[in-house]
Amino acid sequence: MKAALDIASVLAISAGAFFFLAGTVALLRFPDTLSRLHALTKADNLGLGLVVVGLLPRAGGVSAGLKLLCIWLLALLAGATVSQLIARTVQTRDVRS
Amino acid sequence: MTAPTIFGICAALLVGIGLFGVIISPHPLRKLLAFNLIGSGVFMLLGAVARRGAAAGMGGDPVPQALLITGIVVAFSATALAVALLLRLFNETGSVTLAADARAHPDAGDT
Amino acid sequence: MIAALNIGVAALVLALALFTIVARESFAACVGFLAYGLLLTLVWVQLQGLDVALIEGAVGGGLTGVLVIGAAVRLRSTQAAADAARLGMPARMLAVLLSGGVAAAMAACVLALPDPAPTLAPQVSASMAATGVANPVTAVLLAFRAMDTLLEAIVLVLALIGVWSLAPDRVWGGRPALGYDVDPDGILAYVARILPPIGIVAGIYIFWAGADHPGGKFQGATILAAMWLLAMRAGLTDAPPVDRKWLRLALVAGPAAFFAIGLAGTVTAGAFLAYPDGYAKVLILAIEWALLPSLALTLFLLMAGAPQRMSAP
Amino acid sequence: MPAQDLTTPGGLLLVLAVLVPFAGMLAGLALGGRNAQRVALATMPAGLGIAVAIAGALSGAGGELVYLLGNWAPPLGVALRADAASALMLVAVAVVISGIAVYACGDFSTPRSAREARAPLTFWILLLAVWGSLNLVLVGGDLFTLYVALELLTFAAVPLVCLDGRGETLQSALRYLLFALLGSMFYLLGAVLLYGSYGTLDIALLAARLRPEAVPFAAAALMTAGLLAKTALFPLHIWLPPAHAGAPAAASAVLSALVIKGSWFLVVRLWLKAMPSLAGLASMQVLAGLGAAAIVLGSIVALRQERLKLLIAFSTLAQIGYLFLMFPLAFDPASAQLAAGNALAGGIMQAVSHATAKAAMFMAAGSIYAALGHDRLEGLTGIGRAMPVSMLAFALSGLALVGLPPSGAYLAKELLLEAAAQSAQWWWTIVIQAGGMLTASYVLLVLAHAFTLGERSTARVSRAARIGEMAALTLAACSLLLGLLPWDAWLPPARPALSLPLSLEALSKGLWPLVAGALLAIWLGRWGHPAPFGKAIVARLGAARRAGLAVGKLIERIDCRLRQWPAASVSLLVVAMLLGAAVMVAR
Repeated sequence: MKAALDIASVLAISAGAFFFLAGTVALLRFPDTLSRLHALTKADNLGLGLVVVGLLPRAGGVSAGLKLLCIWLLALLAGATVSQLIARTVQTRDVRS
Repeated sequence: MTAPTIFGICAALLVGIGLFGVIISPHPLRKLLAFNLIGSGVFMLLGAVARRGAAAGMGGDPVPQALLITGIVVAFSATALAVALLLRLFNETGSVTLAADARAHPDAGDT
Repeated sequence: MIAALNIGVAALVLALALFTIVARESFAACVGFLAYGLLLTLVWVQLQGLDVALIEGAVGGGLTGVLVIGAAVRLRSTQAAADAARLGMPARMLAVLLSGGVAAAMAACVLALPDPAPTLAPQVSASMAATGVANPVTAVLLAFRAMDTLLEAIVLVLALIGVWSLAPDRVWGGRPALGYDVDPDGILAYVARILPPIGIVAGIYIFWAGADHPGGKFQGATILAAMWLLAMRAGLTDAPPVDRKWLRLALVAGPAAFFAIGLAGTVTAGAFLAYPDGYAKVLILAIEWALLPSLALTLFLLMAGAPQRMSAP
Repeated sequence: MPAQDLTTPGGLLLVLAVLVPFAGMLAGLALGGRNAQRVALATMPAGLGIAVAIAGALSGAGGELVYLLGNWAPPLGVALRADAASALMLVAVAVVISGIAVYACGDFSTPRSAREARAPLTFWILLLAVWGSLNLVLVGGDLFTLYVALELLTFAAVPLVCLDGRGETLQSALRYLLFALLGSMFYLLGAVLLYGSYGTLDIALLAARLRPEAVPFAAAALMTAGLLAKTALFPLHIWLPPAHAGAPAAASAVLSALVIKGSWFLVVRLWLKAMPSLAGLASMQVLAGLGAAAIVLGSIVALRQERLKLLIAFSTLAQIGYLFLMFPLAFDPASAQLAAGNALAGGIMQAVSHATAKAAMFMAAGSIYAALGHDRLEGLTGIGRAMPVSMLAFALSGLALVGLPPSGAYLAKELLLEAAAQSAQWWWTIVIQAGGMLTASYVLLVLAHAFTLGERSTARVSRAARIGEMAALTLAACSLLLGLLPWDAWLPPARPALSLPLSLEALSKGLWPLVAGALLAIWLGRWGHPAPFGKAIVARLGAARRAGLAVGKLIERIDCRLRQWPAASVSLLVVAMLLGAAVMVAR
């Protein structure tokens, strides 16, 4: 049981790390702001989610687990807001120029 | 290598990088950033000192950790004051250069 | 393994620091600095300073980062003049040489620090029972070195007076600048409605946990200030005019309570900032509760800046 | 653990000395409007009383007042400590602050039309903050608490520079802030290294634990360099002249007379109390060498100024140099340590007399500026007759700085000369004497302009300004009469009994710098068009005069160069390394 949980943890965290890596590569390689944003938010949200899922079995308590989930939700909220704001800024700048 | 040594040396390099920035950055805002880098280098050294002092079941010496909290808040206050000064200078003169100073015309007025 | 991880973190920190210095644009440098500040919290965790990690993330990275980014945006037009004033190669080499020398001397000092290291941890641990709190850092901040904390509260108020003194005379008694034009139905306004309740709970939790676990009034106050700042930037609330009576009283209430409890100690416990036996924890908590709103308000106003406009009638 | 680690009777006074100004600052902010001024003025007598009480408690005994905050003994807790030197400085600060407060009532009263105005409100609050932080610097016993005190002092001083909100003063304030912050980081870095080595920040404990090793050497060099940047010792004076000359007169007086003394006093504290055993002759010679350079450069550039306030600011630069001459003279070769003796007494005396005299000078200059609408030296003709009180204040404080008996500077000079003779360092004798001459030269330059008879001056003095003029005169008289006070109770007993300062011999000793100074002023000074005394002499000097001007111009150029940011920040690193090398070499 414990071994299975450990393996699940490792798999989830590794998958999360892979999404982060993919997102970062996209950030560096994609040509313009909007597509970078597109790649980054998806990869990061999913990546962080997987890392949190992987960490949950090791959280050592319900309250710690809930805190981890809260962190994920807050990061999601912040990420969504910021990408909205950036996208809107890009849009208005393009309209103006 | 232990963590305090690694981050102690990292702190020394940060101070060096910050000093370099303070000397060469022409823009006062960049000087302010460089000052903050020096500050975080100094704080990191204090953090390494704290970690070295781990004893009595504590992960680090709590006295330097408390000093760090005070130090970081003081550095923030300094930054806030400097930014306010910078923005007022900009609003007043439209530029933020520190170079043109009240130089007393060494060549004028000799008799 | 852990050493390799630490070296990796240190290398990243150094790389970001270097980027902050050499980046061409001030705005990019400020963004780099913000990331640098967040990365530092990892360093503090590795150095077993969770209280410090919290304050670094909140104040050193967060508030400072926001402050400098805001300044960089407004100072964009000064970039060209600064680019023109770059130093020549010989001067740069000299700067590298000298700052490298200082860094090398400092690194040598790090390696020469005595082993075993001197520490006050055993003394803190022995004296902590008298304070009633379980977080050693809080015990240092509010009992053994309470003077520093009192002075720190004064530093913040003084910095705020300094910032206010930079207002143009005609807007004295007015409000700080709003900052941006915001869409009242936009995403920022939306977030500014749903985030503050969560943030206030989180801030007070971190403050409340500080007596026994990592956390404390500065960390909590920073989160509260950030929530207010968010609401203001989203156009939901406004910063108060600086001449309001309640504002002035709220600013000095925390430090004044600290003064009063400290002075009471001269009578009841025989020394300034001493606590009578058995009452230490209660008084420490009283000081923290008194400081929290004042600190949050001061931090918020420091971020908001000098008065820039007269209040709408 | 040293025996003195107990709160001494009267220790609470030290707490009050720090708390009362800060409490006033908070009250002033809370009450707002006109009340800030009222609170500040009400705080003055209280603070003065506390300072006098501390001096009283320390008279004769030669002991120390100690207060353990919260009853926690160092190294865990924080102690406040004061000795006779701190006590004298506390009283001097209280007197000067009170004098400035009286003067500032003219410039910084809230106008009747407004409930609250920015400049008055912030001035009074900042004045109290400067006072509280200076007192903390003077009595702090812990290196980190002192760091916070230094930052408080900086945060209070910087806004004073730009209270008028003009672009150039804002720029000076920004330079001051950035350079001072750099200095505090050096100081803090040194303190961190000391904690890492010895596990304490308490000055007395450090003195007992310090060993001559590499880390404390580096720490000493870094801390000293940082403090020198905050004191604006040559070549780290990038921020001083524009900041001190551009600020409102009352603020200039605070900055020039008091604020720089805070970090200077900390250098003294550091070397004499925390690490006397680290001091070698070499590092002390470096400190005094920078001081000597400051005297020469500051005085000569002062002679070439066209504006009175800039002249006074450069004079401060020179006088800061004078304050550092005490270090090698305090070195006792027998014990290879710094020892408190005549040199320390002379240094403190010089600081006290400069504080009073310089405050008076800036206040007088401020009155003149207010009456004339400018402070160009050329335009001062006849001001001596139009504003006799202010010019008398300027003259008295100038003569006091020159060292005319019975001034404090005279006493200081005698003590330093005595120390130089005892330690057989004849070269400092020359510098000390030359310093007096150079001071005389720029003071006489101003007096010559002011007392030249010419067209009637247009100066108009309001009634409110008369009180300010009297405040300046009082401080100037204080400085001139300092030598008459009974110093034996505080200054170390190693001092030989001073000759009665009013004897004929003493007077003649005081007069010859004036003569030499007059010659220097004629040779190096830049005389404006309504030629004051002796245009004929100036004309006849011919080639020598041209050479003098060339020397002056060269030194002014060097000064301009050094006050550029890159040069100044590089100088800071060089000074730190130089000090570090000098400390190492001595061991």
